[in-house]
Amino acid sequence: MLDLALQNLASPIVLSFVLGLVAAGLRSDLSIPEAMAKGLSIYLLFAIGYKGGVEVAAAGFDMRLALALVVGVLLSAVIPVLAFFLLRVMTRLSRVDAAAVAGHYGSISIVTFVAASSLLQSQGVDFEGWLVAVAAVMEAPAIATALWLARGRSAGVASPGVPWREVLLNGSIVLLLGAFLIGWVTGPSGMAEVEGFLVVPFKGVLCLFLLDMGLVAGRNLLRSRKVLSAGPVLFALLMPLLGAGLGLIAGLLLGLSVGGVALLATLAASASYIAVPAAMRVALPEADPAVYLTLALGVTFPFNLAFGISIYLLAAQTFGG
Amino acid sequence: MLDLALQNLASPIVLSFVLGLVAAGLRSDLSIPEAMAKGLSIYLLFAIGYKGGVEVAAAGFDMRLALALVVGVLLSAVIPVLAFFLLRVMTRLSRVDAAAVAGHYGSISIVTFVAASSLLQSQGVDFEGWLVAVAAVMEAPAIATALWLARGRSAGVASPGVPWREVLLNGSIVLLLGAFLIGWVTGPSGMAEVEGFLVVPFKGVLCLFLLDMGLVAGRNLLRSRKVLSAGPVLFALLMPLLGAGLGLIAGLLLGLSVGGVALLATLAASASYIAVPAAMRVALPEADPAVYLTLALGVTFPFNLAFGISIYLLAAQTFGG
Amino acid sequence: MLDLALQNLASPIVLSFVLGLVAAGLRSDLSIPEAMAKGLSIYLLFAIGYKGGVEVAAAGFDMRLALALVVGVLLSAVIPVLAFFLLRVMTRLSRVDAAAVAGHYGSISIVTFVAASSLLQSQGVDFEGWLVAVAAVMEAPAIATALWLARGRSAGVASPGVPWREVLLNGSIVLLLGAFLIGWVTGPSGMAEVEGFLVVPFKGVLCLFLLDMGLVAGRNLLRSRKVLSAGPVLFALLMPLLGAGLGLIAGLLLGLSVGGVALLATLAASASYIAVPAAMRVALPEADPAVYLTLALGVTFPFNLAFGISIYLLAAQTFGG
Amino acid sequence: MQTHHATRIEILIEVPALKALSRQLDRSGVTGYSVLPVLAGQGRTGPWTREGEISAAGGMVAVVAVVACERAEGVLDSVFEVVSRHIGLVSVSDCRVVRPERV
Amino acid sequence: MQTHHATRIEILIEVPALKALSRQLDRSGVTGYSVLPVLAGQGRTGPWTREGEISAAGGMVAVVAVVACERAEGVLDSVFEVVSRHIGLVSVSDCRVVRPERV
Amino acid sequence: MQTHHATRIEILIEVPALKALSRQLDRSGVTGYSVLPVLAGQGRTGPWTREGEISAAGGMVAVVAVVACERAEGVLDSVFEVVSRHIGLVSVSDCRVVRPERV
Ligand SMILES: Nc1ncnc2c1ncn2[C@@H]1O[C@H](COP(=O)(O)O)[C@@H](O)[C@H]1O
Ligand SMILES: Nc1ncnc2c1ncn2[C@@H]1O[C@H](COP(=O)(O)O)[C@@H](O)[C@H]1O
Ligand SMILES: Nc1ncnc2c1ncn2[C@@H]1O[C@H](COP(=O)(O)O)[C@@H](O)[C@H]1O
Ligand code: NA
Ligand code: NA
Ligand code: NA
Repeated sequence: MLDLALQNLASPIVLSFVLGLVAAGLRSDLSIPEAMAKGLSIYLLFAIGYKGGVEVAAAGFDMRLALALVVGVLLSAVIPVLAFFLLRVMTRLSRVDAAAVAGHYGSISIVTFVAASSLLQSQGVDFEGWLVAVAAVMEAPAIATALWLARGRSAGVASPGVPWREVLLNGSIVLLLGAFLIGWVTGPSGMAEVEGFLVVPFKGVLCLFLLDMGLVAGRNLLRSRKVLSAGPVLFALLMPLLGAGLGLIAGLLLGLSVGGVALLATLAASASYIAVPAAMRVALPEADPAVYLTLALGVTFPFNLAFGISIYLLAAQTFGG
Repeated sequence: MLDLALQNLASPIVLSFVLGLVAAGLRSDLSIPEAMAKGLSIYLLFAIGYKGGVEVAAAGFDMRLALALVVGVLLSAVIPVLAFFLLRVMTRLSRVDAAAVAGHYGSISIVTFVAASSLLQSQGVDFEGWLVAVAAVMEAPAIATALWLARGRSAGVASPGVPWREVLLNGSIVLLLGAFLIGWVTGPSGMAEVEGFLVVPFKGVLCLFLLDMGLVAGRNLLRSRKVLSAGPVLFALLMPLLGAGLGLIAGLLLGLSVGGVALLATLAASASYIAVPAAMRVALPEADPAVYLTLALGVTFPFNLAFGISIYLLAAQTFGG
Repeated sequence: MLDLALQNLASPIVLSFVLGLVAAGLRSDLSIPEAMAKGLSIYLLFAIGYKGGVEVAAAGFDMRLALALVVGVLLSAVIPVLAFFLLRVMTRLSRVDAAAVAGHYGSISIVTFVAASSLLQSQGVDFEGWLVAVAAVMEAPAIATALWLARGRSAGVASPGVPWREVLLNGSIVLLLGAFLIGWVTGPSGMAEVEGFLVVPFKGVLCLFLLDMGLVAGRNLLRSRKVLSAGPVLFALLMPLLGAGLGLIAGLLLGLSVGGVALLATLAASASYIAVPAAMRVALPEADPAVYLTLALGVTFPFNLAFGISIYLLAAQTFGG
Repeated sequence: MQTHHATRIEILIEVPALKALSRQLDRSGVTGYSVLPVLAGQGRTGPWTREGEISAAGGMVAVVAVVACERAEGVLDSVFEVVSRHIGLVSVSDCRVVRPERV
Repeated sequence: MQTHHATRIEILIEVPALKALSRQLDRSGVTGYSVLPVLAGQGRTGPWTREGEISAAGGMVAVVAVVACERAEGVLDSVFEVVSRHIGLVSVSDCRVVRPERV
Repeated sequence: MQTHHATRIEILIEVPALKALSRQLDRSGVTGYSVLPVLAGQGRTGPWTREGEISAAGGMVAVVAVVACERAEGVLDSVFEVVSRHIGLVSVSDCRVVRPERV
């Protein structure tokens, strides 16, 4: 256990994130240009989607994929309800703020997913390649739940036209699913052509991206220090464990491999900091971004990266396999 | 035949373009930052130029290169005349619009060239590496012809000082020829040092670039739907075949290899969407960019990518070799 | 000697710089987007720092590292004094301008360092990996000396609050040292995970970066032609040789390997064009950037790249080993 | 050169609300507008910067529309419907344009 | 703080015409100008965006020049020679500057 | 829609001086400001461009602050302390804002 956690903590990926955090904490002017940060994230989404598709092509279609997609949608839609009640009990956040935060925890963080698959790989644990498609469908349903939770019984909050098209067709979902399909169609022979780009440099690119995430998370924490009280922070450490529990159970019921269970737990445990914040600014502008961004990106993401993914793997190994 | 076309259509390169088109069609907000798109194009130009130069260094200087440069300039200068007359017959475009469109078809699309060389490579067909230098010299002459065509007999269109220096020394020409010379000077031993960057990830980078081109072309088509009538679209499908015919004949006369003939046909068939549009905005601001950009980028480029290059290769194999 | 110099001149790295210079000289519109240039520089700093750290992990800690850090700080602090007196004798620059220029020569150019290590590598000459940490600590001390020199005896120049925190924690220092530490902690096994990104494409990325530096240096020279008189230019050619001499002596006293001596000489010989100019604009806004940027980037950098590093290696081979 | 009076409306607005604002402007009858990037800022909710941002949730843009004076009032009303729910600052100033048919 | 009257000229122009405009401004006797990027826009020819663009044919920039009032007329005439053939919008407004020698 | 008078301060300043200017603005009591990128420019010290730049030494930004009229004078004085030592241009113009509490 300690061994696994330490090995994960000493990986270049986690240390790059720490470097970003430290640089931000020291108020260094180190920064990654926005276009580069976006470029890195496009690369990661394309590569991870493509690899998932190639694995499906190699392993043959698996009926559990269809089932897992449904389960993913359900997890994403249900987790916010749990999160919302926890938040109402543990914190003094307003209904709208609590709903917005809850939405983030139903959705997923693809980088957490990638870091977990990296860990699995370095531990020699196999997993179902198509889980990346499950990740994609888990991005959006939580948003609907969040809006429903925010409305409450009262009509206090106007229900603006939520741009569902924008939410469902947001860039990261389209890219992930699109690359997945391309990988599926082209299969291992297509992979042979592009692996010099999508596989060879992958981990190193991930390091630079995590450096940037560390910088952004660190600056965010500095700015939002005052907003954070113990209640929300505790929630942001507890919620991923609860989410992971649900994901674990779902994974076991689906009959996934040990690695697959760990990854589904990771998805359920992770919180969105790209798609959901943007949707919340449009649909729930009353909610305070300082709260939800800081919890998702500043607390839960580092927790999952540093400790969570090791815990979820151990749990999967204990209960699964 | 069908086999080759299908194989080409199912390549990660073509599918990435299709993903971009589809994402744009669905009005997804997926987009590539401008700096990244430009960065990818700089990488591709540098890599393709460099590889061409290295091949010349490896194969030894070939007198046909000098001849092919002259032929390339002629093709670029003459094709617009053919295109112009076709446009005047097939469409109702004004003289100025027709001239501007014609200029695009004399010039070339380096990505089409790269996609064709990719196809040749995956089919195990060799070609002359120095054709990339021919591609570079084919960029600009068509612009002169287009301006001459636009002026017509009347003096209706003022002849502004065309910035020839800017046209001849535009970034993509300088980069392509410069990298070609560097590759030539450093040769295979230089290549050994840089191939981890210029060769290993090349095809994957090309996929991301084509994803961007699909997005740009798709958005362009959406915007310009109304501008497009059947005449211009038919022209944009017919013209590449005619251009390819001229390129094929030129390649056979030059005694190029089968792959070389296919590539020269591809160059002649392809239409510019980078250098020529910029030159036209300066020299012929009266011409409508919606027309020429849509035809070159939205119709001819996808046609060449999906079908054209397979056809030109088959034609080269039939008549050449 | 001539052999080594020629081999260096014909490397893809140097030729890419020349291509940039030529393109700028011809006033081509070739340009690298700012975000891409910054991205390339972040990549290079991260990769070079990481590699240095991995080498320390592999070779074991070396007490000379601690000593070399001290020597590096001293060199950086002392060289500006020498440069300042030379400038006052050789040129008519004002005290403030001379002090600002002097500061640049105490600090270092990491790309010159990288180009020199590339040359060593291609010549099969080993060096101490931790010299990259010495490079990092040599960035800032020269700035303090420059400000002290600028103040002079008179109180003519107000002494504004120098932002030491900003200077010491500037992005490139933090990134270089941070990556060095990460490399050290993760060691060769971490390197195995990321070398597909940090090692495989390294030299090619360096070429693109030098293309950009050639463009920037060339445009700078064009703009500043009139500012440059013989005195400052002579200084910018002489000073690197003197600096290299000091670095060489320091390296020999430290008992470095031949490659290490050559690299320390290169660091001492190189002039900053990133960290110091930014600091000077804040702390000595009266100094003319056209003078110091042109000398550091337009004269000394190309000189070191084309000739200097070969000379320093030969000197190290003659006096060391 | 003859110039004509017009009104310059400048709207600082967060990126996620840009689409809604664009739709509103298109409806409000302006002939055109331009979107300029904003790198960083400081406001009552503290400082922010675009650097390194991967989410579109943060960040602002400046939307500039030059409109005929008589239409300005209507455009402002229309814009305000969107802006009121979002972080944003609307400022208006007088200007003169060379080609009145373009505003 | 004492301020001095000046004129602020803002020119929205397509990127390919920027070189010609710069040359014209240099000749027209302005002491300086700044070029700001424009991300996206909407006009009579429809919407456009800079995202993903590989060609320099599309896209606009905003050129801002603060000039002494007495020179404004001449600069405008001069600018219009270039702009008239191109997509572009020229707007002019009054402002005050702190250092009159800089405009 | 009711609007209220305010003052728009636009400061063109080189990037290395931006931090000092921000600190000064924070102290001067403005409620907010926005930083816009500048791509290129031309001035008495010649032309410059941001393209390919790796150093932060070059390059300028435009800082825009909309402030209440009565505070403008104080902000200007305060800004000038920083700008005076640096390349920069400060221009001021009148505008109207929709939400006076935001300036
Ligand atoms: N008075 C102002 N002048 C210019 N920009 C402002 C002003 N107030 C707010 N902003 C911009 O709007 C953003 C959000 O403002 P706020 O909601 O006050 O935090 C700030 O970060 C600035 O970019
Ligand atoms: N009234 C306006 N205000 C601000 N920007 C405009 C205006 N009209 C046009 N533009 C800009 O100029 C571009 C071209 O305009 P147009 O030629 O009308 O299509 C638009 O896409 C906008 O970026
Ligand atoms: N009158 C002006 N209008 C707009 N921008 C200016 C003006 N004067 C100077 N600038 C900007 O400030 C930079 C430095 O100006 P200078 O110190 O005169 O070389 C220029 O390159 C422009 O970007
Ligand atoms: Na989740
Ligand atoms: Na052609
Ligand atoms: Na030095």
